[in-house]
Amino acid sequence: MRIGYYPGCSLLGSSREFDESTRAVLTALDVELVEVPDWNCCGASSAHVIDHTLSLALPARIMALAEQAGLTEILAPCAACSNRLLSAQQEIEQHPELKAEIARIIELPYQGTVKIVNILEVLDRVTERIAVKVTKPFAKKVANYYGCLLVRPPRVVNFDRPEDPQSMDQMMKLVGAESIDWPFKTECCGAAFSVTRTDIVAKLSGKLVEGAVKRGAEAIVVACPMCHSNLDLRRPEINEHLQEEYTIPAMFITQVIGLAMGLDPEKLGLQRHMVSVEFPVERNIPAAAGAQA
Amino acid sequence: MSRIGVFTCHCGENINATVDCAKVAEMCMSVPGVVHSVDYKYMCSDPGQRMIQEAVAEHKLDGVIVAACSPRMHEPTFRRTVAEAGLNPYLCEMANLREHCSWVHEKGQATTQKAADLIRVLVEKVKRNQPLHPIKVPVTKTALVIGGGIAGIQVALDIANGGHKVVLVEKSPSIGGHMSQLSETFPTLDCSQCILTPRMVEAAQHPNITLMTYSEVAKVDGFIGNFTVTVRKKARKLDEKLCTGCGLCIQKCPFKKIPDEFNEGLGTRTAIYVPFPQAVPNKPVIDTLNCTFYKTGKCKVCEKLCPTGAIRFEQEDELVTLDIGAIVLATGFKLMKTDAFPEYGYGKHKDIIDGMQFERLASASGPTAGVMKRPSDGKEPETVVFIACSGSRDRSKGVPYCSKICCMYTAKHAMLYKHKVHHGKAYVFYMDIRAAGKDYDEFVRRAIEEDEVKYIRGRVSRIYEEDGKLIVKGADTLMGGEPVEIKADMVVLATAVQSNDRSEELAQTLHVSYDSYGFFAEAHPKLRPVETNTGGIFLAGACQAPRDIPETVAQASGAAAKVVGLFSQDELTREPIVAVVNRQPAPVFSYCVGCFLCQSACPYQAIEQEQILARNGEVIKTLARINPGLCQGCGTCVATCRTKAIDLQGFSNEQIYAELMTL
Amino acid sequence: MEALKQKAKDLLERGEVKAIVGYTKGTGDIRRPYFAQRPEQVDGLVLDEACTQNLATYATKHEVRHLGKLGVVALPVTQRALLQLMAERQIRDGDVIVLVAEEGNVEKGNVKELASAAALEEHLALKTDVMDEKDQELLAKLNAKSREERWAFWHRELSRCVKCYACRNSCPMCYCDHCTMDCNRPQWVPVASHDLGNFEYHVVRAMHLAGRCVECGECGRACPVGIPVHLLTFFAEESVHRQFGQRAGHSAKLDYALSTFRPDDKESFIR
Amino acid sequence: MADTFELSHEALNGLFAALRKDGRRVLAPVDSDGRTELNEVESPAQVAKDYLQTILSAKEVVFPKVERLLSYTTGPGKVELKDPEPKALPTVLFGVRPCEAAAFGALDAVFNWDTRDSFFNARMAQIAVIGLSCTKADAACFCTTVGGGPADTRGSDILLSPIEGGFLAEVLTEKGRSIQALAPELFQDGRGIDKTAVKLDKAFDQPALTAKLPGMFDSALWVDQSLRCIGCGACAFVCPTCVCFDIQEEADPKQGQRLRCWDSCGYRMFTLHASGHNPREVQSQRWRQRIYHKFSYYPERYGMLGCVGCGKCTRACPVDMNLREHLVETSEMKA
Amino acid sequence: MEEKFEPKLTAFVCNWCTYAGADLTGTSRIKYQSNVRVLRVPCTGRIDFMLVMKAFQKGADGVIVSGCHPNDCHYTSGNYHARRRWMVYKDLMDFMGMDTRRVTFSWVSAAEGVRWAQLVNEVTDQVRALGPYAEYQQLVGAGIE
Repeated sequence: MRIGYYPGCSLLGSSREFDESTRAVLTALDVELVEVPDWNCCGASSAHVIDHTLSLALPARIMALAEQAGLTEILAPCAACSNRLLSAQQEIEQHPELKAEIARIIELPYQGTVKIVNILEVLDRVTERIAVKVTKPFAKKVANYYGCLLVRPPRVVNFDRPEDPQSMDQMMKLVGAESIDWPFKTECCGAAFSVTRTDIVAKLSGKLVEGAVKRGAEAIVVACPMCHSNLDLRRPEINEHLQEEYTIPAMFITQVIGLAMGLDPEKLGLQRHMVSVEFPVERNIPAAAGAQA
Repeated sequence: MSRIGVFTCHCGENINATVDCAKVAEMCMSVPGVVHSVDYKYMCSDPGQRMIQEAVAEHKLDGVIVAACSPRMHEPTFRRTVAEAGLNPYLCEMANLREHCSWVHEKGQATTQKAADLIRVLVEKVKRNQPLHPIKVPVTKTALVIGGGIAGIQVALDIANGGHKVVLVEKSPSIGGHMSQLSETFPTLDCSQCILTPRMVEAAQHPNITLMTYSEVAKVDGFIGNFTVTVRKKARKLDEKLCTGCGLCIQKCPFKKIPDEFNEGLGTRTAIYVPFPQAVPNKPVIDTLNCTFYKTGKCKVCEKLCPTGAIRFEQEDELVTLDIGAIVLATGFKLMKTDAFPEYGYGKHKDIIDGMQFERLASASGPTAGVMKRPSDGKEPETVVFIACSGSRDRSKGVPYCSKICCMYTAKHAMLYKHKVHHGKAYVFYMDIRAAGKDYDEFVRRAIEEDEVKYIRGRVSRIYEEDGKLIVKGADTLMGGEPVEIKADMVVLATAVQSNDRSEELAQTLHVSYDSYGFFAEAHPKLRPVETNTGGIFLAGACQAPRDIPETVAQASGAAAKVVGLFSQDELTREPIVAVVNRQPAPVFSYCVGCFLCQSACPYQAIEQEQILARNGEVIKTLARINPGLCQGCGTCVATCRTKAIDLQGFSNEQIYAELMTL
Repeated sequence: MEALKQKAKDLLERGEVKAIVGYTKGTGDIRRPYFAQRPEQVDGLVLDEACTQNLATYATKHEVRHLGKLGVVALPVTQRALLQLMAERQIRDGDVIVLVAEEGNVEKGNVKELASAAALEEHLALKTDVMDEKDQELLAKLNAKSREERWAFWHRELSRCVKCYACRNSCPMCYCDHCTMDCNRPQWVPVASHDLGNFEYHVVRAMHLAGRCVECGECGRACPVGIPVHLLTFFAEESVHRQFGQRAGHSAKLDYALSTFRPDDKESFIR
Repeated sequence: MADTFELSHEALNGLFAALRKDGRRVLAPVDSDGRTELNEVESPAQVAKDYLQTILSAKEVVFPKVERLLSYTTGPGKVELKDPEPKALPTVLFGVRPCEAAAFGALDAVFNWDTRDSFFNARMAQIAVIGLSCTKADAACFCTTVGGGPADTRGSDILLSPIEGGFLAEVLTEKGRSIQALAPELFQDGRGIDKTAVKLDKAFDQPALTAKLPGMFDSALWVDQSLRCIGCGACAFVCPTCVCFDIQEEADPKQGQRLRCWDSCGYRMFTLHASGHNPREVQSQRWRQRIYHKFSYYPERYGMLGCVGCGKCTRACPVDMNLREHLVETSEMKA
Repeated sequence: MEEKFEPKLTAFVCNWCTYAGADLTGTSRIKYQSNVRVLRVPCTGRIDFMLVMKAFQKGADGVIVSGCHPNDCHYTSGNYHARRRWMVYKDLMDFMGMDTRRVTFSWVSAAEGVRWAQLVNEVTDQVRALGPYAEYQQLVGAGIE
């Protein structure tokens, strides 16, 4: 399978491990990723609040480039990116008069024919391949955290159940993990406040971490860079706020699958996490092994 | 040569403003066949109508065209007018100059021309109009009421008291419906059963009412005044005549663990059971799905114990055919279940219940005898959250409409709870409070002010369990969207009112139309709210739309009045707009070749066989014949007939063809 | 051949039928309808590849019906037509005895006698009805044309029609005593065979055969001026089959697509 | 006695040109997708090669299948009549077979036996017939039996008979001579050349048949013969002598027109009375009518036959009602 | 100078839905173009395909056929039968080379006054753009000597 790939800024910076694990896992599953040539920022967090046309032009350029490169689909692992691309595509589709205008701005022909897919959709197509490749089942209790942008707003993403999504849970089942029943699947983590208002992040993400631990989760699985930063990068603030020492790791779904498929943790970028992901390397940490018993 | 009169109405300025009525009248004079053409300010006024009548006499008119408003508005008026002048009413047609011309086009030559065209076309039609005579059909003065809730009971009583026979069909073993499940009723807080049960008994004992409980309508044929209805009497597995309702069988039934429908699953019942103590008739049924005998072939305890030997294990469903003159639909509603809400945990939390379940908890006859105990552990709930509009006014749940009764019963629930648990805390999340109705708003105020129910304007985004509590997360939009989080012991969802199960199916059986939510459609939203578009079939209660008890009862009486009105005549007269199969001289007899391809096209099964017999009795030809009683005049058969043997009176081939040729 | 003659002879001798409707040698190589009413007349019967006419037409012709019960030598299309006629109550089950030659070839196969609708249905169930390839091509060719070309084609072809009604009268399904064409109050279709009259006539014919046409092509063969009128009814029938899945002439139970419906009938053009 | 000339193939080209130059349209049998029909042509090259006959007969030129007799418009209280001059163009019918040429006589007999039909006559006056002798015949032909022949001159203004290198042209009438006069140089002296045509034996004794028909009215023969007849009008419409027509009014509240349309005695409706009674209730009566009309009533009223033995009806019939064969059969019956 | 072409539209509408809908357009005082002439029939089931043919014969440049939405038929199923009839008829029209763009089938309910106005305007503009249906008029009067 050959598919367009749009990493976006996070996957080059704060969430390199998402990029690494995605590439690692998909390559292992014979999915060829073709990076969109000369891609640009999708405008995610800020563009749409500053300049509406810009917020359409930025994603449009990315899609136009993909079209030029003869791609029919773009995988945007970052939930914010895929959400932006989708919203822009749909708005332009609904207002044909915009098309010409946008094309003029981006100085590229724009059809709007490329399909935007998120990481779960791509993984879902190769479940059989994953199934056969699982060598070290990820026998852990996990809390699947979808966050907001992956499944909402339904009218834009039109993916999974907005209130109680299941796609991750199924994927986890596939790799041998047990998804705990917790109500925070789509609760807010504080997202874009990651930098500006860490106190809010601490409060909101705190609930998630606390909830996950209380319900016996051993890992929080995410599919969005921002969720991840808040749950991982902001863990000190969280623990500070809760007066606790929560060590439960936050992992990208691609990393979990990668581990289950027996890929090298390094290649999956596990070492980059703030909250260390220790349990998988059982052999050399008996303590951790005991911890699971 | 025809002698047609054309009467152009100004309708004040409504028509004259954009159409030059005088000009139109003048233009019409030159249409062949028109011998008289005038315009006047208000044709429908007395002088206007008199003008027409005088013209009919003076000019010996054999056709009249009133060019005014929509025929759907005034056709009956003017047909009456000409009839009084001695002209057959069906020789009068209306040209729709107002709705279809003056109101929708700009003033000008084109519009005036169109007005004239509309009339010219009708002139050619009227030239070919035939005098028609109303069709008389007998009326069977027995009503069928489907549904034994308060709506059905009320309809039945009113019709019965009007002196006509009624058959009341109820699918469950007892009449009473949802109202019998309620604890108290708003806005008076009087006990529901106390006011309902007397009515149930009255209905049961009324000489004019035949109860058919545990029965369903299987088939409906015929038409207004002359329906043939087949009712399936489900086997109670018991001889109702012998059963005294002593209840011994119920006490002794070994299998007691069946979730009790009447208590909304909060209690249990036995395999042989009556839904509730005050059931009417108070005769049990055997639930064959759960009865030990039907599962294992052994037991029969009830049979052994029954003092009158009334149990009949071998009893089968029975089909009863009834001759019915009018049908009233009173099949009620159902509540959306709590499992429709992922964000509220798919109904997996025992303590998240719906309104009807709360009614049972609060009811003295309920599983807790009216004591407030939460389902999960029977503890008294300290904090209860009520969520209004659960599913209602929410497109994502597919129910955009307002369920109407929730605001009121939620207030009632909160109140009842506070009355039972004085120290308890009651919260209500709402969107708007819709308390329009006599003493309704006062009632809600009382809940808020006297019973100190905390009303929070906002939606609940999520409910989850934590440390044995239900965490209710919402927002208070009157406090700037401040997030609210309540640790509750029980949550009551005022879930949406939905059309009852299988109502579409029933609608199709009866040929009545229904909306996209399965509620039966009234003939006119304002002016014919208790009638359906199918003659002789009426509506009462929540099967048409969400309703509360007072409205339901009022509508029920309305429907009853319609039925009694219909029954007040021995014959009812129907529009002669029906299809007919032509007859021709022998040896053809009719253009009909008897292929009967039209038969399946008729929505009313109105097409029968007719045989042409020779003197010696042998069949010369078999033709189609249309039963004028059944035919509703849609004309589908006419378009289907290859030989043009069928024609539709009032919209005949010749008429429509002539109209076309004029265009 | 002998088998057929023998069977026919028996039926006549036993008085089971009053006449056998079959084929006999006609002008040149053509075969023409033949009516054997006396046992000795069966010698005139012929059945070979040259026999094409759909004899079901005679099952509803008054003069023929008056002979009494008929035995009909039936090609597959004739069999279908007879079933459809039963569905449309023009002949009663048992009114005709159907004689079919296995594989249409009497020389090797023997002759089957089908006395009931059920037997006929069963026999037909074995056959998959394939429209003559030539006609399939013609239809495909026309469909491939542009709308304007189709208009030009039919306008030209139909303008040659002389309204002799050979197509109608030769059609087994055109049994109406009083055809739409004969209606004069109102005069739905002009009697005159001018362009309008011709065009309307053929539209009516096609519409009236939609869902009823057994695709024997008799109308096309009958046309003296050689207009491929059968393509119209074929198309209409195929349109019905494509859209509603129903087919004429497969059952003696009426299943007429245009007086039945499914609430979920799929169309794409109604706004 | 007609003058006979020789007309070469090239000369024929010249003749066509001359005719068109003279403002006459030339109608001739042409082949349109295997169907031989009468159409306007510019040169002999367009004329169908060795055709037997056209499907329809030449009668449609003088008696069209639909002909406007009058038209009118209605206004308030008045009707304006307009009787259209039949737009009869000067026309030369080329390649008409002798049988069809002869048929014009039968048409004329009907259209002029009592009231003179101005429409027919106007068209008749405009046509000239260049006949073409038959070099072949088929199983339907029986012209010789009904007083005609493959090289019969009746009805032709000029009759051409194929000979080596061209035609032998017999100029028979004034109209013929006026054509010749357009290009006399093309007509070479042809005296002494004898014309060749197909030989066709008589099929039955026509006078005898005509004589016995009146006595056969109730014969069962008609029933037997017509059992397979499906009652369409193909035979009548292709027939060069059938003249039955129907008058149709096509009108709406504003205008109308009156049309003369071909009709056929083969139709059930042809004789259906408003009462429902039908003097020719069954097909055998209609079939009998057709034969009697041509072989009994025609001779009786006009002293000529109503059939020219062209065999068109037989070729057109969907159920192979072979007129010749049935006539033979009839004449063999003992009265 | 030749005047600008105004299309002639004939509409066959059922009494209970579309006719009532058109009434509503009136009562709501919504304006639309005046080219259309409405013929009222009880039900779309009544509309013989020949009526459409006749409309074209009489020079209609466009035809509208409209009735109750599926499920809403006053006669419960007339419109379903009509729908099937149109499905075949439209197919055949196209096969015979008639211009199917000139027939508009639609469902307009008694509540859709606005929709009726839109429909009429759309169709009027569309047919105006298509120009007169001269092609079909070729048939009228042709083939008469």
